[in-house]
This record gives sequence, structure tokens and C-alpha cells, in this order.
Amino acid sequence: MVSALAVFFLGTHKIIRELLSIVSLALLTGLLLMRIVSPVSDDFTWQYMPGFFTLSFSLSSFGLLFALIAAISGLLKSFASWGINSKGYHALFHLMMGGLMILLSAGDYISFFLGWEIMTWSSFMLFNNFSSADDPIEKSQDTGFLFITLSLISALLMLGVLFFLYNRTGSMNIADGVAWLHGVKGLPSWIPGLLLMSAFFLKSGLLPFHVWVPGTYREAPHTFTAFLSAALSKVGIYAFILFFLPFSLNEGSGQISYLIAWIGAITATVATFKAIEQNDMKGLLAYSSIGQMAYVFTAMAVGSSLAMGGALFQMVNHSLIKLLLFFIVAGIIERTGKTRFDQLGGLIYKMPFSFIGVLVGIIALAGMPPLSGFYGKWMIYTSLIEKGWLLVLTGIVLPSTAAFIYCYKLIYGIFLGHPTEVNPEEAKEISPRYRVPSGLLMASIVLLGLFPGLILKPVNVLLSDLGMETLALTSQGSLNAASGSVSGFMVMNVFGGVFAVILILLSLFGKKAPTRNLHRLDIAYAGELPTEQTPLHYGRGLGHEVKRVAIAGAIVKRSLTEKYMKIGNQLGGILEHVRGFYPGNGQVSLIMTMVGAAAVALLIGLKG
Amino acid sequence: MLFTIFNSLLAVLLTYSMGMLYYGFYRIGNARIHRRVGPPLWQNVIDNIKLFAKREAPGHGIMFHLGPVIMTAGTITSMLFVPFLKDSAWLQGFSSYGNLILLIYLMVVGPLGNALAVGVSGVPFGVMGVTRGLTRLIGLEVPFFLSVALLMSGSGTISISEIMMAQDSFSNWNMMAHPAAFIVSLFSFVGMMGASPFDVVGAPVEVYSGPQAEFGGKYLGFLAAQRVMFSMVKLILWVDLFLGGATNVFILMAKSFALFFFYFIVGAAFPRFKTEQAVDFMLKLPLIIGIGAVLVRFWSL
Amino acid sequence: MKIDIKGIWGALSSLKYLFQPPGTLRYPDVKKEAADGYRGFHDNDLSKCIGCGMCEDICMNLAIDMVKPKSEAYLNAKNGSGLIPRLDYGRCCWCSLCTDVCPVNSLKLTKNYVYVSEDMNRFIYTPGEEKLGKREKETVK
Amino acid sequence: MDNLNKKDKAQLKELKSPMAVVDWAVNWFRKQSIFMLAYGTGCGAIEIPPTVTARYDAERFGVRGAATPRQADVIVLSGYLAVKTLKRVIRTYEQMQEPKYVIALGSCPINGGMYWDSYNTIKQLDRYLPVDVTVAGCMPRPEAVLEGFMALKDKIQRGEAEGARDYRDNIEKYKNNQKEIFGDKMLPGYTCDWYFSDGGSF
Repeated sequence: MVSALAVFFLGTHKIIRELLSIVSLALLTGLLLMRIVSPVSDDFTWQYMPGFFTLSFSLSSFGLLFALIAAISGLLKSFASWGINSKGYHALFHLMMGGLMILLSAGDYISFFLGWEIMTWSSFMLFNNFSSADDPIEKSQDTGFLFITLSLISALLMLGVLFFLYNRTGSMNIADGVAWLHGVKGLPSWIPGLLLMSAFFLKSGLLPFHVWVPGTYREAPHTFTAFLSAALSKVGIYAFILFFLPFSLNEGSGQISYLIAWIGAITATVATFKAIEQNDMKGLLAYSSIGQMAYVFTAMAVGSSLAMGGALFQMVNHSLIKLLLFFIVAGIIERTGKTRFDQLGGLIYKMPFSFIGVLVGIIALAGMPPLSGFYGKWMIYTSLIEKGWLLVLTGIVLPSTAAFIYCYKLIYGIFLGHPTEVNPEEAKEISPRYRVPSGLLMASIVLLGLFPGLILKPVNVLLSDLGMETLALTSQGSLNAASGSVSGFMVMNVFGGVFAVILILLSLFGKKAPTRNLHRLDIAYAGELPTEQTPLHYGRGLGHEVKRVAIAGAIVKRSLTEKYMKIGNQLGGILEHVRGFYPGNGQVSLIMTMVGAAAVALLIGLKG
Repeated sequence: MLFTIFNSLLAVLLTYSMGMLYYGFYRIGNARIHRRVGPPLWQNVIDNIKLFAKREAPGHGIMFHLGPVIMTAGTITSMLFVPFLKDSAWLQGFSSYGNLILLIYLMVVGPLGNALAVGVSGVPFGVMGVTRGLTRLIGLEVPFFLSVALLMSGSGTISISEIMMAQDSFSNWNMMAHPAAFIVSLFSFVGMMGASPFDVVGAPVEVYSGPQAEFGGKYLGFLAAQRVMFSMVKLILWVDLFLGGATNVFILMAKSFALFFFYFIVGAAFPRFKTEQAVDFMLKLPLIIGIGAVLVRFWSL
Repeated sequence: MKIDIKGIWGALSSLKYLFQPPGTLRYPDVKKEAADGYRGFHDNDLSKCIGCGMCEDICMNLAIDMVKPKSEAYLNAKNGSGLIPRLDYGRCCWCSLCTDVCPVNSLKLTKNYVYVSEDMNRFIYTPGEEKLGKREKETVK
Repeated sequence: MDNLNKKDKAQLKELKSPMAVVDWAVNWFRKQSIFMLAYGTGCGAIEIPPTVTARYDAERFGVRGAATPRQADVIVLSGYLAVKTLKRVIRTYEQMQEPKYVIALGSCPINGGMYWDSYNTIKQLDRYLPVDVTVAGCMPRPEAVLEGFMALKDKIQRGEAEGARDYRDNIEKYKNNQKEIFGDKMLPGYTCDWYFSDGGSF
């Protein structure tokens, strides 16, 4: 039934496109909503529907979670991008949705691969054809090329491994392949496992395959970036859970799990320092996405119930936060036309709603209590301590502490400091179509902060489906672990209470010592008199100090993207020599090389 | 509930008076090392009351107003999640609802809230101070987290009370049981207390007083008051975690003063690191000791 | 990694001052005599002053005016002009030219150098006639 | 260290109403804690270090340095003030929070000092800023500076150190005087506009 839904999305969309030929977003949203609501009311059961070929579709509880995230993100995104997109955009978007649904409900290799490819290609065309980058500096061609090349590599790796698995098990069913993967010990299972894992890491943007993420996020249409970050980046996690989760639970796979945990930690570190370096709102959020997803992988590598709960919590949180932040950023870009921190600033009193939105977003993103972001991190940390992986813990504490800097940079660069290129007199609050979904998202972030236990019920269902122990749930307001508990409800109340008391106290002083409302330029500036032209906004430079720290400097200076491009170009050059008759340029040659490599992989797969 | 609220007020008063006393000592001690006489012991209280008695305060809108409030609220909230005493119903605050990881993160809420006010005031020097503070935090948190993680995994619990309870005799104090963790945490401790050589954030000469550049009058009064309370919270946390906790207020004061004296000695004797030097230092020596301790732990198991 | 033992130990050696008496001069209680030849406020021995006005002439800051004293009793017999110098401490820079040039050595610089006033107009004074104490309230009525 | 010395106790006994006691106490706290912004304009800056360091240790009297004008109570102007300097001094003074005090050191702020015929220094500081205490000397020695602080403390305790109020009430006069000096290079409006309105508060 759910796979039918997925197909129905396609159908719906095609009907709209072919018959109505205008995009009626209201109808679309309504349809989406209905389709979202109905599976929720379903029980968490497995459903099969044999299709043509031997396609089998089934939606596990995990698949449902991811489908829900995607659908809700899509719904909010459609609302936010009301009336700004063309027909083709919607067509592609829904094609991608359909691909995603096929992927999430796939029961066999072919449908899995099909969904994967539909999703990848439609999202590629989406961001490439409807790019938001009008800045000539942005290297749009390179970004697209990088994205598609890496996607191709990932797809071919996957194809090879899937063929290999088919060859081994004689069944197209994913479950059989997974069972085989976990059944075989030693090298034969490691190599396909690692190859497959690389494919998934690539989709989620883990090191060293993260290079496509920042450019893509930066150049995708603003609201589509929100969707990319909130929903599409989760596909890698879904696939990882599908193929490898029992693997990391397996006692014998300690080293591999440990390796994955470290990959997560290192990715987070690199991405965080890169994010601090960004001068572009969407670029910063893109790197931050990479970092946040990396925590999820680290948590999944730990593999305990608490860690899985933390991973899922973190993932849901990340979707909420990134939707919120990208929506607001999209709204700001729409209002001001500026994307960089050195162009913005001082908008707080003109855009109070967006300010509060970003504030909620960054508090949750930095993982600070009392909002929801903390509790995901808390579960991950606690599970790491319980597991005894203290060095990994240190490895992820480093980026999550450094994350404070980019969080502060995000809010400072846009709202605080002084206005630079945007005239504050003309600035207006972001439009209501961004405000409504942002408000909903803010409310849910605060609600999850107040009642972190709310997430435990669905998480427990998922955990029992995976055959893991469920997490103890004492009250909606608190989280429990073997080694301690935390009450979000209490934290929020205590903080709020203290805050109120001190605010009242301060206001009492206000009678005796009134606050003088000063002009924006009337600041302690060493006796000097700043003028409107004085560069007082610190938007670009904020975080530059981090670069002088040895480890951060080493990370920031190196660019994997450039290295990849260099390798690609050199490879292309060589190929051009070898195949002089080939008319294409280096980049096309690289693709050809990849195709060749894939064919070899395929052959090996078939033969083996 | 009333008892808890009364206890909270008591905690605030206790930390405030302890803090003022300790920092009074700090100023006199510092003066002696400078070969000066120094101010009277209660000079900090006088300064604080005077700041509240100022007739006006600078303002840059509502967010500027809220910054010190968030800062103070963050301090007091984290104070309420630290148990002051063991084997006692007094001065426990809300510590049964939280744990060490929560506390570490709660301690950052206040400064970040204040950073918003600094940002909105529009003083670039203040923002520079904030960036330095956040950068320094990278260096401080990593060894600190490593040391408390050693403690937490060693005690099998993340609750501060339980870690404190487990240290029933002197040989069981965590500074004896986990000496490496203690040494590593001391580096972070000195940094978190804002002493030299890690005091570049508020360096008056270099960044025009750092984050507090634009605060005056009652705002500065609140910030000064919360600063001493925050220091006391950290001291008490270290007493709880490493020095075996305290069964009554006098033992608490004795132990925390011992720690404070260490902080005073380091802060008074050493010159200042630059930001990146501070982070590099913290990511070298303390981190290496910490990693060594982890490795020893798991090889010996 | 090199650990700078000397740097650590050397810095800690400053702690010895914690146990030594401070080197502070506790000013209002303990006062220190100024060195010989210190140039403090002026004093004019009116029994010697001849009112020649050379101090007024030589002063490059125009800090000295020759004025009539409050009472004739301040004038001695040799004072031909009937005027005595009046100092403006809003001008004086203690260059000591006036005392050097004084032919009868009546104008001198004392070792008293502390004078504080809440009113900026009270820095004009006639040496010999009045004495500058440390606080304006106590001296100028 | 003159915390509640005999003079203070005698004063306290004379007070009748509770409000007077509160005022007296507030003034006492103000005088015991003075955050100083040492504005070293030239030669006089060198007299501040001995005043606050080991030899004379102004911290005994509760005097300590402040980093920014927002935190300072007193601005110590040491010596001659060029027109350019005066602009910064006025800017700094206006940024301080009431109650705020000014101590002027040396001859130059009183009547021009040795720069009496200079084209670009001001001659009488109290035309442009309300000066609370002036210390004679060129430059005054640290003892004299300390006496200046003690005179200021007396004035604060008496409740008469209200230069800030004077400046606020006579802002037109002061601004006109400043305008004579600065001409068309007057401080921009945002620095002092709030003096002419009620300022606004919450």
C-alpha cells in the first residue's frame, strides 16, 4: 500500500503537470498531508506488494520514519516556497519524492537502486537547473560536476556490490543479502561491506566524500536546500541502518564499528572547522549539516539502545533545526538579496521573528539545554561513556564545542552587530509563508526540549523492530539511562523560573537606574567617533582566530574538493592522450573512466 | 517545593558571599605579590553594591537588556544542578533531575546568551572577546570532558551526587583514585575560572575589556555578581567530583578554598597565553596525559 | 614537545612576595620628605622682596603678575614698586627661572607640592602672603 | 584604608531621617569604590603608574582601573588637552555612567600651563567639562594625585560631586563652549542628542 502511495505520488504529480499544467500548490499540499496522515494511522506492520519484474515493496518502521521526515519536510518546504517555482521544478521535486518513497519502501535490489537513481538524478537536475546562485564567483559547473561524478561513483559501487550479493545469494531480496553480509566473517564480507558503506557515506556527506555537499547546498534553490538537508541527507542513514545496523551490533565487528565512530568524529571535526570559516549563510549551514550527520553515524556505530535512540533523536532534531534555519535564511535572502555575513547584520530589531527563530535553531543546533538539541547529544555522550569509548567521546566533544562558534557567527552575522549593505530602514520581516512553517518548527523544538520523552515511544517501537532493548520511559519530561537521567521538563522550568526572577529584579533596578537608549553608533570605541562608513560589523572575521589554532588551521587550509578536481583533471588529461579521438574534455573523460571502472566492478561482481 | 526554593536562595547567598570573600582574598593576595598593600577584604562587595547604585546604565535595546539576565540565569541554573553537600537534604537544588553532562552544557548557556547582548551592542571589541572566549572554550572543554568521562566511566554513573557518594574515604577521593583525570581537569579548571594564563578573553589592554566592553551600571553589577557565583559553582563542582565532596558547609569551604588557592597561585604567577596558544597548549599536554590515562585504563582492564 | 621548566619555576618564584611585607608607602599616614632641591610651590620672603619684577619678566608662561599686596604691612622698605609677585598655578611649570633670577633670593621653591582644589579658580596665589597647604579647604578661606 | 573611620562615624551619628542614612550609605559605597579611567594625554600619564602600583597603591582606597568608559566612575585627565584630544575626552566623558567625576591634573587644564599660547590646546577645561577636583603641579606627584582622590571622596561623601548633573542641566552652555572650539568639526549628533531629550528608559 505504501509503495502504491509512492507510485501515486508520481501519478498525482503527472496528472497535475499534464492536465492542469499549472502548479496548484494548495492541492498538492492537501494531497501530501492526506498521504502523510494515512500511513501514520496504520499499524507498524510489514506490507508486501509484488510489482512487475520481481519488485517487492515493503515499508519497515524505519522506512516509515524516514518517509515521514521526508514527507513533512516536503510539505513544509512546499508551503515555504509557495508560488516561486516553475512547473518543471515541481515536476522534478515530485519525481524525486517518488524516488525517495520507492527507495524507502524497497524490498529488493532493483527497486532500491531504481529509487536511489531517480532521487539522485532528479535532485541533481533540480539544483542544477534551478540554481539560486547568481553570483559569478560560484563555480556552478564544478559543483554540479562534482555532485554527479560522486553520485555516479556511489551508484556504481552500489550496483557492483548488489550484483555481487545477488550472485552470492541468488536472491534479489535485500534481507537475504544483508543476512549473507552478516553471516560471512572476514575479508569477503568486508570488501563489499566497505564499498557499500562508502556509497552511503557519500550520500550523507561523510568524510572523505563530503565535497559535494557545500556547493550543492549553496547553489540549490533556497527552500530545496532545506529539503536536501532535512530529508535527503537522511537517506544514507536509512541505507546504513538497512544494511549495517545488525552488523555494528555484532560482537565480532568491534573494529569496524570503532572505525565508523571515528569516521563520524573526524567528519564532524573537519566540517565544523570548515563551517566556522564560511562567509556564506548557506555554506555554513551546509558544513554544519555534515557535522551533525556525522554524530548520527558515530552514535549508530556504538550500537546500544541508548545510542540508537540518541541517533534517531539527533536525526529528527537535525531535520527540524535545519528546516527552520534554512527557511529563515531563505526568507532573509528573499527580503534582502544578500547571502553573506559581511553583507548582512544589525537586523535584529527589524526582523524579531527571524531572530527568535534562528536563536531557537542555534541553541538546538549547538546542543544546549533547555532545547531539544541537547537531549540527542546527551544520549549519544552517555552511550559513549557507557560503552567506554572515551577517545571517541573526546573526538566528538571537540567539534560540538567548536560548533558554538559557527552558531554564534550565524546569529551575529545576520542579526547583531551593525548593518552593512542592507539598509535597516528598508528591511522587513520575512514573508509569512516562511514564518508559518518556521513557527511550527520552533514550537516542536521547544516541545521536544520540554518533553524529550515524547520521542521515546516511537523510538522504542523502532528499537523493538530491530530486536534491541527498549529504553526506559518514566515520564514524558525526562530521559533515562543506566548511568543517570535528565529531566528536560525540570531544566526548562528551573531556567525559566530563574530567568523570570532575575528579569524582575533587573527591572526593579530600572526605576532607580534607568537604561538610556543609545544610538547604534554610540559605543565604547576607545573615544573614537565611528561613522556610518566605519566597518564595525565583524561578520566575516568572526571565527578567523580559530584558524590560528594548529589543528583547525591545518584543516581549514586543506581543501579536498580542489584535490579531487585536480585528480579528475589529470585523469582526464591522461585519458585524452590515450584516446586522442575522443572529442570531449577532461571532465567528460572522467565520467567515462568512472563508467569503465564501474563496468569492471560489475564484471568482478558477476564473476565472483 | 518551598524547601527547594529556600534552599536555592540559600545556595545563591552562600555562593555570593563565598565568592566575594574568596575574590577579596584574591585581590589582596595579588596585591601582595605585586608588593602592594591591596584593598580591604570586602572591596568586591563594595564595588558590586556601587555598580548597582549607579544612576544610569547604557542600553542598546531589549536584547542588550536580556543578555546579563540570561547570563545570571544560566549561572544560577547551573548552580541549582550542582549538589553542594553529600549525605544532606540541604543545598541539593535540583541536582537529582540533572547530571554532569547536562551541567557542562548548562554552564555554556549563560555566556552564549550574554554573547548575544554583546553582539547587539555593536562593539566590535566585545565580539572579538566573545570569539576568543568561544575559541578558548574548544581548548578547555576537550581535556575537561576527557577527564570527567574517565571519572564517569570509572564510577559507572553520570550523576554528580553518585560520583560524590562513591568517594567515602580519603583514599577513595577521585583525585587519588584517578590522579591523571584530576591533573588534566586542573588545567581546564584554571582556564574555566578565567585565570592566567588563559585569561585572554577579558584582557583589557588587548581587546578593550573583552565581552564586557559595553556593559555599565546595573548590568555590570549583575555580571560581576554572577562571575563570582559562577566561579564558586565551578569550585564546588570540582570539590564534588575530585575532592570527595563535603558533608557540611565548613568542609566545603575548606576544600574549595584549597582549590581556589591553587587557582590563585597559577593565576598570579603566570603570564597570559594568546588565544591560539592557549588552545594549542590545552590540546597538547593535558590531552596527551588524558589519552594516556584512557589507554592505561583499558589496557589494565 | 619541550617543557619550559625554568619558565614555570621562575614564574612561581614570584610567590615569595606573598610572605614579605609590601613595599607600599602608606601615604596619608606615612609621608616622605621630598629630595633636596625638589621644586615645590613658591615661597616669597617678603622681608627681602624688592618688587623688581624680574621674575615677572623672565617667566615665559606669564604665570607671574606683580600685584599690590593685601596690606601695606607685607611690603618692606626696599620694595620700590610696591608690588609683589602673584603666581598662577594654572600656568607655572616649575622651571625655576624666577627663583634663579631673583636678585635678593626672596622668591624660593619649597618642598611642599601637594595642593588640591575643587574649584579651578583657586590656583592663583601670592606667595608670602598666604601659604599653600595640601587641601584647598584648609588653606584658602 | 579608611573604611568607616572616625570622621565617617561622626557623620553617621548626625543623620536624622532613614532616607538620609540611605543616601549617606550610597555615597559611602560610591566613595569607597572608584573605577578610574586614566586618560593620559601627555606628560601626566607617567604619574598614574606609580600611583596605582606598589609604591603608592591607590587600590588601598578602592581606586582601581577600568577598561572602558562604560565601567568607569572617574576620568583622570592628566595634563594638556589638544583640541583633538578634548573631542575624545568629551566623547569618553559622555559615555560614562552617572554619577561620574572628573579629576584634572596639572597646570594645563587650569589655565593653559606652558601651552598657554598654543593654537591647538584648550586653556580652561571647566568651560567644556564639569571638573570635580583639580590637582596642582606640573606634574603632580603621586602623593598629590592620591590627595586628589581623597578630596574627591570627601566631595562624594558630602553629596556634592554632582558634575554630571551640572553637565546635564547646563548642557546648552557646555555644548556652545565646545562648539566655539570645534567649529564645524563638532561631535556628531548621535553622541549627545539624548541629553536634549529625556533619553528614554525601560
